[in-house]
Formats: sequence, structure tokens, C-alpha cells
Amino acid sequence: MAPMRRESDTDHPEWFQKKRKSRPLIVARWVPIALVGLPVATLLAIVIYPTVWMFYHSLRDTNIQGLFMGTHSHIGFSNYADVLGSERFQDSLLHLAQYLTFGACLQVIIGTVLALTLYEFVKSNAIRTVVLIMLVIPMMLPPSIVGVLWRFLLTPSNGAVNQALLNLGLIEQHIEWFNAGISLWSIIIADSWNWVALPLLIVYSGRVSLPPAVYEAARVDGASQWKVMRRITLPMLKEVIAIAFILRFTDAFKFVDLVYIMTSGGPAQSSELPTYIAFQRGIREFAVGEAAAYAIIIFIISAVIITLFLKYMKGVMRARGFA
Amino acid sequence: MSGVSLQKVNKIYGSGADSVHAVQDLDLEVSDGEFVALLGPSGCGKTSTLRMIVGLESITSGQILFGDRDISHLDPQDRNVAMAFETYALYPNFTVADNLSFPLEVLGLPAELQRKKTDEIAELLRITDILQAYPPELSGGQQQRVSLGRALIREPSVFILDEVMSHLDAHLKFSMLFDLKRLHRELRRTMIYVTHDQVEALALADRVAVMSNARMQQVGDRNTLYNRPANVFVADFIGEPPTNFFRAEVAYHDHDTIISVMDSDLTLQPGTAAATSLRESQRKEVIAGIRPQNLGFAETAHFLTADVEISEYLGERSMLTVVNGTTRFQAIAPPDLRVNPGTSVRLYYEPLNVMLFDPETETLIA
Amino acid sequence: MNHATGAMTAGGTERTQDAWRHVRYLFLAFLGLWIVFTVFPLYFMTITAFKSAAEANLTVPTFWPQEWQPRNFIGVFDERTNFNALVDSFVIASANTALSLFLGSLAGYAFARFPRQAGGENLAFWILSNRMFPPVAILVPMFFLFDNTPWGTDSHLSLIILYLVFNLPLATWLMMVFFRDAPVEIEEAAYLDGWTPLRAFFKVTLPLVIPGMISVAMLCWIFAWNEYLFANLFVGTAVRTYTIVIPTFTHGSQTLWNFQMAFSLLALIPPVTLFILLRRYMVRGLSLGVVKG
Amino acid sequence: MAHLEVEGICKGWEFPVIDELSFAVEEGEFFVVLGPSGIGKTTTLRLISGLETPDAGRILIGGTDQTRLPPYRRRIAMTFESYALYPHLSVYENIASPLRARRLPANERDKRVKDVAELLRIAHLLDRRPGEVSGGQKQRTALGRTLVADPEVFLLDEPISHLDAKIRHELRTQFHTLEDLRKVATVYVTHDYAEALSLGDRIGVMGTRGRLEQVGNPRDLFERPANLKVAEHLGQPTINVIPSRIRRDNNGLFLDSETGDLRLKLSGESEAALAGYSKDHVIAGLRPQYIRPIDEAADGMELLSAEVDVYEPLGTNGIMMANLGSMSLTALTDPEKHYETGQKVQIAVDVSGLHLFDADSQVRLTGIT
Repeated sequence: MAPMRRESDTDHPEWFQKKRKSRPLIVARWVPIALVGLPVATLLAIVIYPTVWMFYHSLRDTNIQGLFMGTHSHIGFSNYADVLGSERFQDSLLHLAQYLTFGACLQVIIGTVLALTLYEFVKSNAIRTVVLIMLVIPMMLPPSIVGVLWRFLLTPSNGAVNQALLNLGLIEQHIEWFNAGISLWSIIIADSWNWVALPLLIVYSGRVSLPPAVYEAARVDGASQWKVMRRITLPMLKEVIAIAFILRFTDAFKFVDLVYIMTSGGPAQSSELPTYIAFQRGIREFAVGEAAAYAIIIFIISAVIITLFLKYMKGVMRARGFA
Repeated sequence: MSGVSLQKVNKIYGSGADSVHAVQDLDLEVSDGEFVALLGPSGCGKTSTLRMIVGLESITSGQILFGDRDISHLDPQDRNVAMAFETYALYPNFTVADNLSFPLEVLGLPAELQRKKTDEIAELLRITDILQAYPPELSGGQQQRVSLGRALIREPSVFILDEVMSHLDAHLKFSMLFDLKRLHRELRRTMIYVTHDQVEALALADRVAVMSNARMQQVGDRNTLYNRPANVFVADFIGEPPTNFFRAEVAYHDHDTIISVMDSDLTLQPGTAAATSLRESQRKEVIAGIRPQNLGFAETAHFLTADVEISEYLGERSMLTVVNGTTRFQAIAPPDLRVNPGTSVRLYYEPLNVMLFDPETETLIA
Repeated sequence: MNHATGAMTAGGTERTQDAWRHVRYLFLAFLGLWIVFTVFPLYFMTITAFKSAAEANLTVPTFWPQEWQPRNFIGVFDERTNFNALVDSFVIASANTALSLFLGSLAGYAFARFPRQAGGENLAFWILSNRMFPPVAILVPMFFLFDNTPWGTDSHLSLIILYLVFNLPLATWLMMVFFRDAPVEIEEAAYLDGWTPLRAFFKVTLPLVIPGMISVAMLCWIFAWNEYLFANLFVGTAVRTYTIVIPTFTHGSQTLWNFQMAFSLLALIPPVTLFILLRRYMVRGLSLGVVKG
Repeated sequence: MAHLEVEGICKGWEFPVIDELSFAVEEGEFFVVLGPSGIGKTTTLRLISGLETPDAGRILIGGTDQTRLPPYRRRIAMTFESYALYPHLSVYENIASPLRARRLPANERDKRVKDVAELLRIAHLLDRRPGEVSGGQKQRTALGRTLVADPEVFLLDEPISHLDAKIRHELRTQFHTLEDLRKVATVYVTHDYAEALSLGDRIGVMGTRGRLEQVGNPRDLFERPANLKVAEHLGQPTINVIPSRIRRDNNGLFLDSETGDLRLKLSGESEAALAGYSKDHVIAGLRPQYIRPIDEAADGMELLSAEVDVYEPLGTNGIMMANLGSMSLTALTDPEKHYETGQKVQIAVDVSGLHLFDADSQVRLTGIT
């Protein structure tokens, strides 16, 4: 037999230039650039410009007066030093850690458990749909309603939650929901009420779209429901759950509104998150330079997380035939 | 190992006015170690039947026995049946090795034994080199082997294959057919192979069970289905190119029974047995059928005359589409035949090969 | 071997099934508890909306209105500005949605059809990353930027543009996902039929993505309708969105909970309705296209 | 001058797919490109249609260079392997699409759509959406959309290979009767040799990098394959490939298989083919229909003893894999007869069907060299 033709570099014909497989451009060359150009320009104007602005002022001693009079001077990284050295910032980082663990993470876990419980143990389609819609309604509410509603519900003296717990005999006296040490927990409760539906919906839909034939194969193989859950369902839902995690994590760095409405960071800064301080210092107190330093620090942390997320997302999207 | 016996099995989906009778009074006997193909067009109920045998679908009425064990209402895992799925249904997050050993893992077999059996089965199916790959990385043919392996590894008493070749391309399919046949010969397991492709069914199975419209039409080997099809459906469904059918009138002369095809000047001579049976019933009308393979150029006493419309050269053979009046039919010719369209040809046949069907019930006469 | 196998299967599954049954009740109980946790606030919100102002502020809250007062739902609009807030929210959300969808479709189409020529994967992912951008980092500069424009911060336009920060990346990304779902070959078939690219787009591609487009529009609309942080800072006098109006229902030092809740309930209707109608597509959007609805 | 001329087109991405492919199709000619999947057949059609631009080479239609013309300016109609029907439009609108693109008056458009639908027997489906019709009907709709266009060149990409055998059979026959297809230059792409043989006026067998291994009429291709690749691609079951050694003695010219299990005495054409051939080794190709299990030997027929390995009865014939010593041969049998694995059979080999190929280049030996 003749030797097989080998695809080596030297074997390539003269005309050949290696290039990535892509669809040919039927339209003129400028068309895609123009299509993308407008949205990109918009984002540059409303995202990149302000970020640069913030970075500039984070290096200056800008306050409200200075900003309007144009009198602010370069002070190097002392804003950053102040922020990083301040107890307020360090406390807020602890609060953030608490929020990420018991808010974001726990929400995804609870959402996953709820979604799988709903799918595996509730057999009636109608009931599933009704429960799903019920559980998702809080997500459709704006933060102002959520904040106001929970402030109302948790009012220590005559709030519905305390009253309900009293009536049920679960507590003997009112819980002071907005005291130091508890107020952040109250925010986390409200936030979980608001957002558990997101991981729930994502995981539920992920489960629905898993191929039924695989489950039939497992049934024929004789695998118990628990085994199927542990060895097949959860591994197959891995990426979907990861996406839910990432979405909730990145949201944590945008999270301000509930803090603002429910506790204003109080009492005595006990429920402040870094974002809230940036908001408070920049918007309420117009310490622009310091707020900018906060903002840039948050920006850097979230940029790291977003980058990690995008890397993961690229993998997922590629595996599904995108990009 | 055991045989499979389906007795008056029914499957009705839904209830009341919307109900669908997917499988109707189905009987099927598969003996121990036999390879039976369940053949039918899509929607004929074969998939429901197979799902009932496996236990993925409940039985509305009737019973299914494995050997003499009634398994009609057992869970799939208690039936000791294995199945290879049309879509392969491999666990995408497992390596090939883990896919193969999963049924053993479920049984709680020691890891070492699992590995040993996995290696054995991989050897048998020639997939040793891909044991560490993940299913999405594999070609269709490889995935299919893995899915066969996963079904085989548990050494089930009954082995079900659901359209396992329908996603393979022609060349691969052909070599897989031989492999599967060899596999059955080595393992001697009771196998039920579900397919809509008659070529696969005939090639593989000891016997073929033809289903249509929720009912079993005929069970038999190749020669029975070819030469004595129970009805028009079977005659049409089995064989490629499909059987030529003619609506015809019957005339009884002193000794002869002559079948004249409507809308043409063709006449057919039935075989002696058929002729006798016709005479007894004195029917006026029949559906006559003759396979294109049975019309040829080797001269015999009987022939049909028609004009060539299309002559196709197919390499190993030629195919003629001919017309007489408004009746169009086909014949297989040797490859070296060269005829131009419009030429009149004589196509010879043996009366024995003329199949006659009742025009109302479409069942075979005699 | 076969015998042993059979026995093992049966025994094993019986045990695990038994254990599983208990676990199942545990999980169902948890689901039930969570439903109570979810529904209780909604329930209390609803009944409060029907209470009188006095009853809503009782020292011992009631779990069933002593006296139904459906007039609250009209009462909230006694102050015309409250109704105007809904109108403002609607105008801003709709205009922002239209803008996001238009710009997003342009880029989404380009990314789906000419990924390389349009800047590639990295640009697409950069656009998406803006969706996760912390808004506090841009609030202050944008405030001063808009302050220097003729229309100022307290305007529809400022919010319409600002909301692009989160809606434009979302719309671009999701439209890309939907355009990719529309098979390229269909567009190519149209070229071969003699349709020019522009005509082919409107004849073939656009009709195919319209369901996706509607769901993206709804999602953007809900996000814009519900936005609070930007609105709270930027507007408040000439323009007020309903989200910033809600915390302001007070009478002297007393909060008018019944009005707050009644107004909230009304504002809840559009997003909840949209969700119920389009929940299958929404999931796709909420998970950034990773999960099929 | 040929109507469609493809001159040395090249195309590649990560590696070269089409390397200097040239062929020409006359007006009214039905040219079939036959090759295994993934060999570059579809790319060829996409290059001709303008959906891809070649890296080098020219495409002439009707004598004018259209290499750089966008697809919507060429008068080419093409069917896609996936049909590529517009799912949101009715069958009628799908077929009417090329006419609408050309802004044909409504009444003329209507007439032509209905005529084509009639011809393809889908007139009753015109109001349905593609999602509501069967696979065969989808294919007919796609075909209708191409036929109605009245193009200068037809390109058909595996139009029937994904259909069930029965419909495939029916549509293949119908391709013979579609006058429109026979009026202009048509390029038809398939991996099914039977389709190619049946339909093609000429057939080009495509090998790696879009090289045409052989171009010729159906009988030439099947009866005189230019090389082993062509021989292997045409015919089901695949031709038996027997690497052999040439032996001459007083009794004549013989072929001994490398395994030593098969000896064939050459005569006639195959003997002539080896005239002037100086090497010791040769590859023999023998189609399964020339190997038959036989009960009684006729005159001058040499019988070989073999053992059945696998036997599959099919419709028109049975296929037997038989072991001849350590060699495996595929033979065609009468399907009415049944063979068991392990059964001893006598096999007759008809040497008149022998193809001989050069042991190194795998090119057919003609005896002229």
C-alpha cells in the first residue's frame, strides 16, 4: 500500500495560508464595524469615561467645593491609603464576606435545593408551574419595594414578622431586627427573599433541559434516585450552578439599594458594605476623592471576579458551540 | 438468560376521547438466545412496545414474561434487562470507562472487578483506546459502541437495541451490522433490535417482527416475509425497491385463471395454489403484487410487455421504470443492459412469484 | 452470576428507596417552608394594601383586615404626582428598552454573523462584562456630566441613557445568542434566491428572532422599570420614577403603609404579568443565554 | 464552450480543503460529484454559488468570470443538505422566494409556483409551514424553490441522502423526469454511488483536497475505476482488495494472494493488463458479485473451499463474509439460501471481473504502459 498522505507544513500548496475557519463576509467590510461601533461607543461614553474620571479623582483631594471651583490637587495614593487603613473599610469588608457567604452563596444553594426538590418530588406539572411563579414574584419587585416591605415587616415594635413569631410561640419577646449585629442579617434575609428565585429558576431550567434518555438509561442500569442525583444530575448541572453563583457574586458588588433603604448602613455603620460607603461618601457627603478611591477598589475587586467569570463563561459557551 | 414472551399486550396513552391506542393486542415470542428485529415505520408502536419490555412504560393490559417470570409490573432495574438507546444516552460527564462500569458500580461490585469487566467489554467492542475520553469527544460510531458496551456489561438476560444505527452513515452502518451479528454469535444473548430500516432488520435478525398501526403484522424470517408476506403492508415495506402492486380483475376460463391489470393491457398468470384458491372463492378483484427482482430477462413462459420510461444504471444492477397504459412499475435488470427510453421490453416472471391480496382486507390470498 | 446480580439489584434498591422516601419528605418540607417564607410578605403586603391607615399602624398588627378599604388603590392617586411617577417610569423604561434593543440588535447581529470582523469574542465578552459593572463607580461622574448638559440630571433622558449601562450589554449579548440560534443557512438560501443582505435580513432573519427579541425587550423593560439607585440620585423633582416615590408615602411622621403597599401592588402588575407570559424565554435571558428556557 | 467552468479553485482554512480543482459542466449536463463526507464537496458548491470566495482560481458562468460576484448577483440556485427552508413562511412563500426577490408580477409568480408544486406533487401543501410537512415533502419544497428560480446553474447538495430508503428511491426516479434540471448545467453532490451512477451524465469522484480521482460516465467509472480509491468507493458491499504476487509459469499467468490462500489464473483482459508490467506485486480488486458460493461446478470453473464467517440475507441478495484460510472475502449470494456461521462452502471466483492496480500508486493497470 502507498503511504498515507501526511498533512505536514511543508506539504501545503503554495497558495495556502492558514486561517481560522470563519464564514465569508457577504457584506462590505465596514458593515460589521459600523454595527458594533455604535453600541461600543455608547458604552465607552457611559462606562469607560466615568471610570477614568473616577480614577483621576481618586488620586486627588477632590471635594464638592473643589470639584466646582476646579481646585483640587494631586495627592498620590493617599486616598487609597486612607481607605485601606480605615477601620470603617475593614469592617465593611467583613460585612461583605458575611453577605457573600450567607447571602449570595447560601441563596444559590437554597435555590438549587428548591429547584431540584420541585423537579424531582413534585410530579404535577400544574403545581410546579404555580409554585415556580409564586417563588419568582419577589424577583420581579424593585429594591425600593423590597426594602420598604421588609422594613415594614421587621419593624421591631409592631412588625408582622415579630407578631407572627410571637403568635406561633417561637419567640417570647420582640427581636430587635435593626440593632447592631442583627441589621445586616435582616438585609440578608430580605435579599434572599428577593433573589433566591434567580438560582432557582436557572437550575430548574437547567434540570428540565437535561436529556431524558440519560435518566432512562440510569433507570435501566438500576441506579437509585440518590445515586442518579449525586453522580449524574449534579455533575451535569455543574456549569449551570456555576453561572448562578457567578451572577449572584457579581451582583454582590452592585448591591447598595437594600442597605440604603433598610438601614442606611446603620446602626453605627454596622451594616455597611464597601459599595454603600462609596455611595454614601460620594453622593451624600461629596467626598469625591475618597469615594473615588472606594469605587476604584471595588472596581478592581469586581474586575477580577468578572474576568474569572468571563473565562469560565467562554469555556461554557464554547462547549455549547458558541464563539 | 431467558426468552421473552409478550401476551396480548396493550398500551393506551391518555384516556377518554384523546386516548391513543399505541399498541394493540400484541403477541410475540422470542426464544432464548434468539435475535429478533422489531420492524415498522415511525409511529407504528414499536417504540412503545420496547419501552414496555424494558419497563420504562407501564402496560395497560396483557403481560410480559422473561422466561417464565412475569415481569409485567416490575421496575426496569428488577427485570435484568439492558438497553442501548437510539441517542446513545451516554452519561456526558463520565469517561467512557466510567460509562461502561456505571451499571456495575450501581450493583456495588468491587472496584477491581469493575475494572476487569470494563476492560473485557472494551476489548470485545474494540474501544480500549478511548476508555479515558468523554462521550462528546467521540464520533457517532464510537459512542454507539460505548452504549452497546454499557448495556452488555451487566450480562442481562434480555438485551434491547433501539434504532442504534439510525444516526450512522452508510459505510459505517454496513460494517457495524457485521460486528453486531458477530457479537450476537459470540454472546448468544436474547436480543431485540428495534428499527425502521428493513435492510438492517433482515440482515441482522433470525426473525423479523413487522409492526404497523399498533398491531403485529407478521413474524418470520427473510424468506417468509419476502415470498409469503401476510398483507400488502408487509409486501410493500419489505424489499427494496418496493413491490409493484396492480389493481386487477380476475377472469375464470375453463382451465385458466387470468388476472388483468386495470388501466393497461397487462395480464398476469397466478401460481397454481393461488389460482385454485381464487377459483374457490370466485373473487372478481384482487391486488396483485410482484417484486422488481422477480421481473427479468431470462426467458420463461410468462411475461409482461411495457415501454421503458427510465433506465437507471446502478453499478451492480440496473433498474427499469416501465409503463403500460397508465400503470407504472419497476424491474431489476442486469447492469450490462442498455435500453433507451421508449423501447418496448418483455419482462419475464414465474407465476409462483405473483402475490395476490384481497382488495378489501389487503391480506394475502392462499 | 446472573442470579446473584438479580438478587443484589432487588435488595439494594429496596433499602435505598426506603431511605430516599424520608429524605424526600425532608426536602418537600423545606420547599413548603420556603413557600411560606416567600408568600407571607406578599400576603401581608396585599392585606395591608386593603387596611386603613390606622389599622396598618396598630401596635399589634392584624393578619386579616378588620375593615376592607379598597379605596386605597384610588387614594394613592389623589396626589397626581403619584400617577405621574408611573407614567415617568413607563416612559423611561420603554424608551430605554427601545434604545437598548436597537443598539443591542445591531451589535448582536454583527457578533453572531461576522464574529471575527466585528471584533471577536473578546469584544463581545467585554460588552457583557459591563452588565456586571458596579454602578457606584460611575454614579458620581455621570451626575456631574449630566449636570453640565442643557437637560440636566432631573430628566427622562438622563435615566434613559444611564440605564443603558446594564441594559445595553444584556440586550447585545442576548440578541447575539438569539441571532446565533437562527441558522445561517437560511440567510444563505435567501442570498441564493437573489435577496441582497439587507433585504434578506428583514425577510428571513428578523422574523426568526422576533420571539427572542420580545423576551429581551421584556427583560430590559423590567430592569429599567424596577431601577432604583440611579433614579434616586438623578431625578426627584421634575421627573420621578415610581420606585423613588414608594418610600415617600408619609403623613407627617406616620408612614402610610397601606398606600405604600397598594401602590407597590399596582406597580407589581406589569413585571409579574410579563414574567408569567414569557417565563420560558426569561430564563434564557436571566442566565445570559447559557440555559435554554 | 462549457457553461460552468471551474478553473483551479483553491480554498482552505486550518488546512487546505480544495486544492486546484478544475472541471467544466456543459449546458444541459448533469454532473455528479461523488465522494465521502467531509471531503470538500459542499465547499465546492459553496464556492461556485459565491457563499465562499476561493483563495485562488476562477469560476466562469456562461463565459464570464463571476469569482468575485456576491451570491445574490449570480443566477445560481442551490439546495442545502439541511434544506434551509424558511420556517416562518408557508411552503408557497418558500417556493416563491426567488421570484419575489426578482419582483416578478404576482400573477406570473403565482402560476410558476403552482406549476412547480404540481410537478413535485406538493400542490396540496402550499399553505403549510415547513414544520408541518414530512422530510420528503420538505425536500420537495426545497427543490421547488430551486426549480422555480430559472437559474443558469443548479447546485444540489446531497438532496436525498437523508431521506428514508423508499422516498429516496422515489425521488431519485423523479430526478430523471425533471426537465428543468436537464436544460441547464447541474452539479449534484452525493456520497451515494448508486445515486451518482443513476443520475449522472458524468461523474467526478472526489478524493482528498478536492482532487478529482476520476471523471467519466457511470459505466466507465464502475467498470474501469482509475484507481483503488474509486473502486472502493463505488459498490456495496465494498470491493474485495487482495494484495497479490504475480507468478508466471508454463501454464500461464497467475496471481497468488499475499496470504497464499488464493491463486487465480489470469486470462483475457486481466492478462493483457499485466503486459509490460515489471513489478512482482499487484493489488487485485474483485467485486463481491464475482465471488459466489456454488453447489455444483460448471466447466473450467475453479472451486475454493471456504468457511462462512457471517452471513446476512438482504433483499435482492445475501452477503457472505467467508474465510479462505487467513483471508476474508465478501461474496454475494442468493438470498433464498441460508448459511450458518462455520458452514463449509465451495466458492467460485470469476476472474473476468478482476481489476488490477499498481501495488504502490494504486493506479489501474491498463497494459499499455
